Amino acid sequence: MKKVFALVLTLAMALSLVACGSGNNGGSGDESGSGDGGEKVVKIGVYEPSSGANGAGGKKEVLGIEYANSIAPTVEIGGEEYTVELVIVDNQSENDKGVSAAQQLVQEGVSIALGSYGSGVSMAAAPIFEEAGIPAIGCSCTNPGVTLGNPYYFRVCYLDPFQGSVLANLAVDEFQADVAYVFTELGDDYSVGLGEYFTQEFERLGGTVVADQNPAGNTDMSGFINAAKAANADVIFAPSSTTVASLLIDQAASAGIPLIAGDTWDDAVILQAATKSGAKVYFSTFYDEGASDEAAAFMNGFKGWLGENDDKMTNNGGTDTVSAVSALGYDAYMVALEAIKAAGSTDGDAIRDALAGVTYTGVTGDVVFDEEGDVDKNIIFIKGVDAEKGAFYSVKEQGLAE
Amino acid sequence: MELFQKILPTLLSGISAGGQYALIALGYTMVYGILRLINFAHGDIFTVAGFVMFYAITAMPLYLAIPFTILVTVLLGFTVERVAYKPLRSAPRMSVMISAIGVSYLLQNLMWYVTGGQAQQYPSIPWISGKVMVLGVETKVVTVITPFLTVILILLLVFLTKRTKVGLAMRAAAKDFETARLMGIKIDGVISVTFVIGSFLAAVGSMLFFTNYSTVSPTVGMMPGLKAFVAAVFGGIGSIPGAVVGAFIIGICENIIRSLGWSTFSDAFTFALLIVVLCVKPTGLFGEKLEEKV
Amino acid sequence: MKKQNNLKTLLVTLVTIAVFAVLSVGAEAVAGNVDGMSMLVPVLKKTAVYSLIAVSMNLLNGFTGLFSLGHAGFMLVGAYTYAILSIPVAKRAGVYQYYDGGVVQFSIPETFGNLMGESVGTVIGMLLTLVISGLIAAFLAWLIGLPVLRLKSDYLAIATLGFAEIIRTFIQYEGFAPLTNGSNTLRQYASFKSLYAYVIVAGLCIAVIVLIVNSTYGRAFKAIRDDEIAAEAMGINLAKHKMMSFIISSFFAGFGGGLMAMYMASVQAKSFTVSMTYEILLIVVIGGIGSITGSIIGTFLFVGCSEWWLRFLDESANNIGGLKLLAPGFRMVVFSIFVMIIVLFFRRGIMGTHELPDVFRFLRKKIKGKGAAK
Amino acid sequence: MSESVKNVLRVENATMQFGGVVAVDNLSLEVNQGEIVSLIGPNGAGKTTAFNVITGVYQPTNGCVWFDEKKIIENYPRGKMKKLYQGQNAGKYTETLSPSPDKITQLGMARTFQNIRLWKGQSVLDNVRIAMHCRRTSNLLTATFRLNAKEEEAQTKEALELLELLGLAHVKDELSTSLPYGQQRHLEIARALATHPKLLLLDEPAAGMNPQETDELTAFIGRIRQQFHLTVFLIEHHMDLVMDISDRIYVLDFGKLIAAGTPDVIQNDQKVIDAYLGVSEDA
Repeated sequence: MKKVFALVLTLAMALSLVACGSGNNGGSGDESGSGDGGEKVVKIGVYEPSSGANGAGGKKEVLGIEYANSIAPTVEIGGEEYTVELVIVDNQSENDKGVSAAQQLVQEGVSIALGSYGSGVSMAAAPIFEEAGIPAIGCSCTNPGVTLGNPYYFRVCYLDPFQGSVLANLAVDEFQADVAYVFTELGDDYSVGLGEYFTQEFERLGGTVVADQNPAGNTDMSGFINAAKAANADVIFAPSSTTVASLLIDQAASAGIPLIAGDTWDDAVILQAATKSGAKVYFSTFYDEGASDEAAAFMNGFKGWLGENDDKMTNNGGTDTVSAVSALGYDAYMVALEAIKAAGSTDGDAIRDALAGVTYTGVTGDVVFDEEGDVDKNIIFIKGVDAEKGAFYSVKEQGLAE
Repeated sequence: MELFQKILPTLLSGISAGGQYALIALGYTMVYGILRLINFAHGDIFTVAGFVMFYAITAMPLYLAIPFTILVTVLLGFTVERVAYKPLRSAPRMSVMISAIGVSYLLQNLMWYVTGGQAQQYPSIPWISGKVMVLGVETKVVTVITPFLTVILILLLVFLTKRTKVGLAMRAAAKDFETARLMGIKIDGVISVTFVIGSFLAAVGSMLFFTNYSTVSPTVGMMPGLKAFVAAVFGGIGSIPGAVVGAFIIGICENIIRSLGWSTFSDAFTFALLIVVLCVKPTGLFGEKLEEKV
Repeated sequence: MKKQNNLKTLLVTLVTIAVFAVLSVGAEAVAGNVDGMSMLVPVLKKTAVYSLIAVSMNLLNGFTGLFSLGHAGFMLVGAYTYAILSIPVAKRAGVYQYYDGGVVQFSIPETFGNLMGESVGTVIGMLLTLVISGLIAAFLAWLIGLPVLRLKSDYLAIATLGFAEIIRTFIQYEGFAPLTNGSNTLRQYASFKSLYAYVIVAGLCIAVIVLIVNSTYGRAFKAIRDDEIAAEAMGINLAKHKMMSFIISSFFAGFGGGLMAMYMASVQAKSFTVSMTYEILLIVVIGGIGSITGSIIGTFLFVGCSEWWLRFLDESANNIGGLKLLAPGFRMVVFSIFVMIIVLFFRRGIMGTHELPDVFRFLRKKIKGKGAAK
Repeated sequence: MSESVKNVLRVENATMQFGGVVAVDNLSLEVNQGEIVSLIGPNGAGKTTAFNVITGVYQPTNGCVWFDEKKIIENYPRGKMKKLYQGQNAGKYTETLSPSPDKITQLGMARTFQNIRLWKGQSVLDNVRIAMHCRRTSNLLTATFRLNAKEEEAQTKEALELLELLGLAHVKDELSTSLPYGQQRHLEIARALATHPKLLLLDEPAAGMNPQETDELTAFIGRIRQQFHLTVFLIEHHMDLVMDISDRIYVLDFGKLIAAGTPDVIQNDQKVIDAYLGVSEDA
């Protein structure tokens, strides 16, 4: 009897869940339904993590997109005013969950997708978007594999080969480094890839590289720091996630070796860690508020927008620091609108063709896509941590040495 | 001397890591000794302690935050036992282990929800966060303190188990659960005490750990937790000195491997060590020999 | 009579799979045309893949009583084998971008596609590659099983868990990167597109597991689970049968890993962690340890809850009144509380050790019984 | 005994020592073809341990066991035990031969357990069929795809016959643990018979049975010996049964053999009477 009871109860639970779920989804369905009646609607998918390892970063990217949407909520297609509806899905920073999320976007009938933070999930979604004929614009996914061989994937940020090379140049220009200790995360394609490009360029410039990899979940970085010291490294190049980074920063501070890293380090976590430990930290980023008028305007507008809304502020990590990924999210959204406008249609293939010809001046620089779907950005912003003020400051704009 | 200068940092890191593993490993080994349960949630309790400290320090002064953290952690350990393990006392061991995995899953998701997945900077604790020179190598005070504190805590623990009534009851329960119960030992009480002590050690361990590695994130406790468990098995699960020796061996070995540039395999090595020990001497280094019963 | 029974079972199985395949075509149509059902197809695809993996774990943990936590390792091996062997040659340079296209310079589905015609050949090649994935996982299981299977309950659990971690490390190791692509993702390999393909392939595999469970070997496995000493005393070779169960389970875990690679469209070793094993274990527990239909139902509920029905809990827009409870991550908290409730209060899971047909039979009997009483 | 005497089981100087405790001390005994032999003794005398040694569950510390004129088990004190060993005949045995219980069962020896060890989750019929697994000719492939249907059919038929014989046919689909105690004991015997043993070892088959059931069991053991050409070696406390059924009896006390012979001899043996003295027959 108890068994039967348990079974009935569980089934009831399951059924109520189904009811809840479909009720909720039905709600969102209704919204688009009302769109069919009166105003015209074009759907833009947002494919970002809001949970999992990259959840914190993903949420900031979404904020940039939402902010852009609040600035430009409509788009003109063929003389008609369309309302832009954002369909936001959570890819949970994991490939298998990302696939479900991407398929959900396809099923929802979005015209174009934006995202994601993290190259791995973007690459996982690429075939799904391609098959469905939906173009996608990556915001901060820097791995070449995202666009390479994926005709429907574009992106508004620079690529790892470029970023890695620039950072190697920075190491030489700024620190006169002969020996670099390259610290990457085992199993992380972003980290390992960037490390690889840095190594290639640094060695080309005549330096020596000592490399090691950190296995996932390890928290003890002292061994790496010891090894870097033993190798007489002038700089430590450590492209890594923020969690690993803050562990590393803390322990590297005592060694007095400057740390260089990639775009992921543009984050409040790094600021805290570096301020607390007094480590010398430099990283590349996509955005500098002082670089252009557009950038400054974005910063002010974005901060104001965050201030109006508690939830948004929470999603930004509780501060009103403007992350580069938010700026990229903003640019990606604006580029998408340009393309929709140029295509004059909500059809994915038409938008894809239009994207190739879009030119747009964004807050992170000019956007013009090449045949691979990448933008040609030849300068990278380098920022550092001012430990005394507890703030990021612009170091320089670094390009490649010829 | 030059060689010594090179090896010393590695050794220091190893001993410090070992001390921290030891404090976590004790929680595993004590619970296993009595319940024959791998408390998979122990690593997460350790992480929760880190977060509690992080939030406590924003609301109260340090001298209150430390006891508060310990109290909350101990309460959590106690509650987990009462809610998730006690109802399953007569169930097969597999059920309890699954429950432990479930608790671990729950705690991780809970931490994720509360913190939003952001890694947090652990507050510095004045007496142990400073720097000190050891034989010409600069290191954190905590690195030096950890092994000593560990040894002191362990001596206290050994005293507790050997010289007090509760300790006697614990040893009796570990030897034979049923008989101990028949002899009038309040088994639930003994188990609670075990969890309380284990969680206390986890709280202290987390303070030392996060002072050294000052970032708290929801999954940060998983690997140290697993390694501490490996240490406990390596030393002979159920044996207090075994867990400690195992923890130090693993801490030092790991750091030696890293210093040789084989970091990729440092975790794999730990597990390989475990498997070799299990296959060659299933009771671990100091494990009590179990008589075969049919 | 027995023979007829077998034929009947076979027929029932095939019909069931066919019905599911037809239903899945229907589901695709529903998802495309009904509002709010957009997650149906991805959830069902994942359910098909995870069902197979959960059932394969159940064979070992539920039917043989060997508590192993190494499943993610075998899935990883299967997924990687499938991916490595089926990336089209032309795309290898792009995938193995740091390693000059890697060392493997053929693609089984492509080769078969060329030999036997694009559509048929590719599918045959894909199936063959899946089988190879399973075989390699099984071979690894044999190697690991030799030392590890002598260990008892929780020691076995921790040792297999350790092995899974070791496997992952080796796959990520730079030294093997020309083969495995190291830390980088493998992608652009051939995969099934339609839901029914997943349902049929996973269904057939589960059918084979059902056949094994109900064969004389399956009965021997259950005997080992129920009482090892009695099983040995009745002439069942423990080492051999445990190994057999471990190998079969790992074969299907590898096969399922290959299917999962297809579903995910790209694979990376770092997602195959202990947490993945825990998730599958929890699925098995929810469904009922020792019930195959239970595992399938459990998978559907698990995947549905974690990816679909509970999503509204993550939207802060859905907060009612001043409560700020709903925020990203809340879904997983609610979900893990559900899981704990099942683990604690419905220890036997949804189905216990029963199968769905048993339940139907039971109900029918009951109704008949009532009718007779009247 | 019409045919010439051939022994099925011979235990030679078997000693089983756990740590410092000698549970079985230098036990030697023989069981001949077709005989019913009993092993009796007070509680804790080491009877079940002796069974465990014979069936391979324990590895004896010293001594050897012969089955069907072939040596199947042998051991001598090694390692730590070398110093600890307190038994006799140290140095006499030099080989180590310790097959696992399943190998021994496949040679033709089957047993029942004192503390019933049926497979809990399985039906009565499956309990018997699982015991036939060791005689299968199918392999995994043929079994999975039911190419062994004939064998399965034959096995099921035989299992049903065995259940019929033991009066369990009407409960064949019940769970084994749902049976009353006496029927569980019967099922244990059916399961042992299903392995086609030459020698059947029964560990207290009448424990917990009332006098009437015990009588039935006595008759039954006699019957199956005839029908399956069995040799039976049993441990029992019910003296009625033992005296009634046994061809010969061995008596153990504190691990040592104190008497051996026909029921008549044993009943009048002073040592045996001493061992049991002051204790009623049914102890």
